[in-house]
Amino acid sequence: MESVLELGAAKRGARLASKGFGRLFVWVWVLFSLAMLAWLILAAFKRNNTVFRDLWALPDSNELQNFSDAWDLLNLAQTTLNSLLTVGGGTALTMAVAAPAAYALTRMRFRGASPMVSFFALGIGVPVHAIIIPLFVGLSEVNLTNSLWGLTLTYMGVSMPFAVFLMTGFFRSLPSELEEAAVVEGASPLRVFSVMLPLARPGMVASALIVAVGLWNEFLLALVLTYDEGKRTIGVGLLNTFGAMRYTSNWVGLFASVVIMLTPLIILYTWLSRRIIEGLTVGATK
Amino acid sequence: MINKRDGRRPLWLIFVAALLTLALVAAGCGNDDDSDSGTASVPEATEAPTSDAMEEPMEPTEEPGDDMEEPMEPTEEPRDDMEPDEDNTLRYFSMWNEGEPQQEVLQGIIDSYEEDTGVDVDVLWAGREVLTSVRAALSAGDAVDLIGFEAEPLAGALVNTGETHPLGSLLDHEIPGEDVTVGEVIPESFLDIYAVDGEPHIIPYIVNSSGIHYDARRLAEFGLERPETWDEFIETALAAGDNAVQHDGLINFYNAYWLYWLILRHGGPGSFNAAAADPTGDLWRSDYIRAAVEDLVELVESGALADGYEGSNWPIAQQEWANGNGTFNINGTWLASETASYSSEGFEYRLLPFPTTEGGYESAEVYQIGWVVPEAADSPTAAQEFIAYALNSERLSGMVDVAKNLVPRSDIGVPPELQDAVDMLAASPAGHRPYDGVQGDYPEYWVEFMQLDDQLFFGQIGADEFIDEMAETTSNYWANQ
Amino acid sequence: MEVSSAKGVSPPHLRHDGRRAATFIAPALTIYLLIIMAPTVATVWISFTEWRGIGDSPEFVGLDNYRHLFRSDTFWGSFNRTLGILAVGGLLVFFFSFLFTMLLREMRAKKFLRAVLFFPNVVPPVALAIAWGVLLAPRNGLLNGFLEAIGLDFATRTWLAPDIIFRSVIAGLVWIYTGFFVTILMAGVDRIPKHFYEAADLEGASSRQKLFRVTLPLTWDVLSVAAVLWVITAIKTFEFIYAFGGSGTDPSIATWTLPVQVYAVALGNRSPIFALGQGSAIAVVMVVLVGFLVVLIRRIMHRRVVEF
Amino acid sequence: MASISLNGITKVFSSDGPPALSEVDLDIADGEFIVLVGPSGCGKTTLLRIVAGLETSSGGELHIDGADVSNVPAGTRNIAMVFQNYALFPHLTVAENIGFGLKIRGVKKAERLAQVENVASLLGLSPYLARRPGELSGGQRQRVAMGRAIIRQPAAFLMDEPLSNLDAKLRVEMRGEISRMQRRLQATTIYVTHDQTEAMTMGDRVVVLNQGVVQQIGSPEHLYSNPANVFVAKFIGAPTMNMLVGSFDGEHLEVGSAKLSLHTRYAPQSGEVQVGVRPEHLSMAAAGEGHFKGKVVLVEHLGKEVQVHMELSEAGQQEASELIAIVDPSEAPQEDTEAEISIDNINKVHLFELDSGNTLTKL
Repeated sequence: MESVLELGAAKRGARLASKGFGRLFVWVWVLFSLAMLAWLILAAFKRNNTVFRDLWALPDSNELQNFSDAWDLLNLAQTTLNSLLTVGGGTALTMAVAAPAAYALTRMRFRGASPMVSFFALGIGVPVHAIIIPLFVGLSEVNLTNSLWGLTLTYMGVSMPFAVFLMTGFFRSLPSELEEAAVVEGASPLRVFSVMLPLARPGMVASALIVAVGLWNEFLLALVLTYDEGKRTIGVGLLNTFGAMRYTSNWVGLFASVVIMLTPLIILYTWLSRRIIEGLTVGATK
Repeated sequence: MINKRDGRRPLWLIFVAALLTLALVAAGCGNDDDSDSGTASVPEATEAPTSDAMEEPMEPTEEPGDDMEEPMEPTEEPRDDMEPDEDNTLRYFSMWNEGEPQQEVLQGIIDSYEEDTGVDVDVLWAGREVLTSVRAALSAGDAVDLIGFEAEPLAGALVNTGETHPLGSLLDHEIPGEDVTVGEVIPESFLDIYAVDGEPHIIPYIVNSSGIHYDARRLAEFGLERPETWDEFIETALAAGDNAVQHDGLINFYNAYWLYWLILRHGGPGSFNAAAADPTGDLWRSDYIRAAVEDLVELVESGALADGYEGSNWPIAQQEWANGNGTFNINGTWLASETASYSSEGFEYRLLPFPTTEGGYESAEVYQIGWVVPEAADSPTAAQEFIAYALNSERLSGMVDVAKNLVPRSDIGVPPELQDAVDMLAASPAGHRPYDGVQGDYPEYWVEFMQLDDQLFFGQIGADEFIDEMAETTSNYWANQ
Repeated sequence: MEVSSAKGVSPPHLRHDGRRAATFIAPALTIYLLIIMAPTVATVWISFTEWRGIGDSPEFVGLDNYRHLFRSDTFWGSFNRTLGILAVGGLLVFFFSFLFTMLLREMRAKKFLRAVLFFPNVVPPVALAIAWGVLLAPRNGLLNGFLEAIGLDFATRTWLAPDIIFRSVIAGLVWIYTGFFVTILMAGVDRIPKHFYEAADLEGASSRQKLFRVTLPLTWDVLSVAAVLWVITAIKTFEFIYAFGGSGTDPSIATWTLPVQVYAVALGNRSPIFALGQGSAIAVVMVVLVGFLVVLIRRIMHRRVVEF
Repeated sequence: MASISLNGITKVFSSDGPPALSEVDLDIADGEFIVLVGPSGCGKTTLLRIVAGLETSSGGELHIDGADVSNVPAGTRNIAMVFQNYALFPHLTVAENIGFGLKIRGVKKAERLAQVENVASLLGLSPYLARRPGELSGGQRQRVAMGRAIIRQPAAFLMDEPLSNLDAKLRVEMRGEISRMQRRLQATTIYVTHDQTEAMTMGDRVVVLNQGVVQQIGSPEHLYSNPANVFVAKFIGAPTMNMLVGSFDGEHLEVGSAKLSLHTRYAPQSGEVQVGVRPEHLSMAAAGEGHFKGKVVLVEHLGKEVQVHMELSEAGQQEASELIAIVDPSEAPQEDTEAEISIDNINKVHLFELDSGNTLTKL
């Protein structure tokens, strides 16, 4: 009897130990990411000739030269505006168009609704690379290359499948009684949709965030479809800065650019991460 | 499950935001166009002739095309359907990133050109992916008037396929502010390299070369002589401390320097290109190739290459080299300008022409950076005028003084760091294209070559295997064409 | 309650909704067809042509582009690396995601940890690539510096050497995407009602038994979605790899994957090839690969969805 | 208010399965409270939704006040529905929820508010008008749902198990409230439930459905005392009716050890029949005097009465080897003892055909 108990205790001890080890591992992983971020931020305040000499030293200058260099090169005011316009516009348009579609696909019953959902989902699997060449040619036919309009339209298109897919998940999770209640009360289909929309709001906000994050990070389309400096998005701007800073070996300036870019992102993320994460999970697991 | 709070506002916000964004995008686009074509250039165009009339360079711009005989044909079509103010805009796509010294020099030239002529130069600092932007613009039917990039990719992407304007007539064009013509200051030997049917298509404004760079003081510290031959080079490298040969191995085309140079040393200019162009691939089995390959293997096995060279991400190795860790670095002649900001104090830049081999050939690489005028340009005449303007010795000297590059005009001084390079070019009995033109002529083949070359250079395969694979790759490549 | 509206003939309030639904769907469908589907079809067509896309018109060459590709070592290199990300990266991503999901369940700072794990997914890949490059730089990189600092000199490596550079790339991708899949798996696991675990505990099940008897079967549908998402992600991933090679220099060929090659062959690069036909052929291979694997996963993982 | 009539309503969901509803005929008078009752899956909700217009019938006709509405959309049938989970719009206030239908119909704001306040005071919701459904208790939400239905003064109310989400006590309370409200408004109501108690207490008439087929329609008392078949007999009444197999020759019934002569005359029938006896019609008997002998397996004390579960000792009783009797607490036997039970009143015995389960035709 006793030995059995002891055995159990030993086993439990081992289990606890392995669990403790596992938790430690999670923390190491997380701290690694944070440390990398911290290093980049610190490095952005260092000098070029010392930054790699003593990796762990604290910044030895309090000049903001790096940041003003980076600011000039990044042309952040312009690139941010362009990103906001294309990403914001693309996201908003996507949502405006995908929401009614997702609603109709889940809530209206008609022949072919379910194949249609699959047809939209198919688009998630199409890599941008598989469409970029004709897209480019087609857009240039209608004078929409090198245009923020064209990029916005493209962003709208490439986000559509995932947005529709996510939102069909949300709409499907809404109770059908509400809709029926509205119908019995005599609401028109458009009215019913507008009654249902607020209910899907958390899902829409989340989908919008996910779409926006994806577009914010995109640079291939922006690189290929636009070329004017005045039309660079943040991603392309950073890539160009990356090039320039490497050619001039201005590493600290590069880190400063990254920091400038990340700061608003970090602030936004601490504010919105729950929304993004929850949105993703509702959409993807439904 | 369902959010209890007020659901209305944010939703409408989304739609309102959508509308606003649309409006903004529309407004933004409109404004861009306005500032590009209209407001900025028109007043200048009217002002320029009066205020700057005394300046010489005005002459050619006032009657574009009329004082040249040859370009009449190509300029006719664009002139007919062009708005007058569009004539005054020059679309220029440049390979430089904002912030690079060359960009700053060019920006200065552009500024003064705009001031002198009233032409509005709409320049795009596109970085090294400039051709991505060029193709975007060209296939969108958006005319590019001038492209500045490395000659080889220009040749491969545009010149060889007939997408550029012949620039023969430009040679007789006088350089504004000087009593010489373009043809008189740019050596024919440079222009001939990319000539099509006897007419140049690329006009260089920078001429680089490549070779092995070293810090003279460091060599002296080790009490070593400057090596001349390949054997001496390896010997010297082995005696020159740890990590003697610094190399950024992640850049495939830096790795290719060694073998390409060795092949040309053993086989002479054109021999690498010939091997690439041999449909049977058999030329790869010839003696000069084998000798070159074996020389490279000797270097790889000697241990002279810095630790981890195969995984060095540019510009790390050259940084270390400039910092005094390492003695040699094979690179383009731009290395001095690239490393100037972080080289160790008292660094004495010297260039070693690629070592000679016994019974081999001597020639120097002519690595041009130049301009092409696309066939589809709206204002080919204006583009050529800009080229002539920029080649003025005073203006071009910025490339030497500020950017520490060599220029094609020999009447402009040389930065001390580059005296060796100038001497090398002068002393060489012959010139050759970078990578003997293989990169430019056969871009796809070049990609295949670089991979096998990497394997050889990283010691992953031996000489025999490399030769066999190259012969096979070459014949396969041609079989597929 | 009786389920009745879920299947069957349309109820009268929706009976004429074919047309009405059409008006709801039409805008999205139009954009989708225009921006995704039509170009995809066009890509297939372009892949049968030779076309530089600058002033010339496409010339039909049949299967030449494919024949050419399948004989090219460069293509097979890219192809194999893509599969490498898919398989090796996939194994690692799913292993860590599962491990973290299980561990995070009972950890106190769960939300915070998950948010940090997910963070790389919102950072522009260029920034990630820069950070990863600094980390792995051979001589003055953070990783080697760290290893030396804690006395593990023997563990330092040339992390970007050609034989392991791609592993470093995969490691970077695993670092980025693990957070994403932790999030998805966690959502699946969180959906499982607690009482199943309590019941299992009462029966004396070990952690492993709980994993295999409770968690896995009940998250199977989420897993299958995650697997599909991974396939798509792995084959599509471009920005990180491209930027990892740096701007101004082509990404080292040792890191080329199919999308990088499409870019290099068709769209740009430092010495561009401008072969739209061939680029399209590679893109078509990507689409086929995605399609094939998604169907395969659906087949393998198809099981009755468990309702709870 | 209106009358509703259903003629041969049929619903088929999939062509290869059995119909969800077959040939339902039902005439509902103006102001009548009809309860549809049956086990889950019997088709009662489907029938309700067909009346509402949320579902199409595969066959048959539906008339409201004499007009064929089979093809009239739900919104214009002028019918109000109370859903099982109330279907209150979570983003609207109580007032907005109640006034929703009026708003849809374009009723002016002032009038709308007045009506909402009216209805709210009727339902005791006045203090909560500004709240959202999430901030209400279950019973309050139920009332809001009622209010939304009432305010429009529809042709008919449809209620789909409106009480099933409430706890037992509240359910009883609301049951009474709905009944009172219905009577006050004289509203034609169709009420769906699976709970026979609700059906019995609320309905003017009760429709018992099973597997899409109407088993019987009638007043609660009628269903209780004259079940049309075994299904209705067992479904109505709790605890459920005891079923035994006996033999019957038209006059004499032999069941268990009992040989009974019935007063009621049935159409001549000989052979085996199903014999139904409600628990309340059984009582304990002294040894040797009972109709059934057996062992007491369970005695449940409910306060005013006791339910006795007895396992019959007679062999060959396949159909029901257990009997439940409701007896006075003073008569309660001990568990695990042998006891006897007798039928109180021979006229309360129900006889059904062995095979079809239909009640024997009385003469």
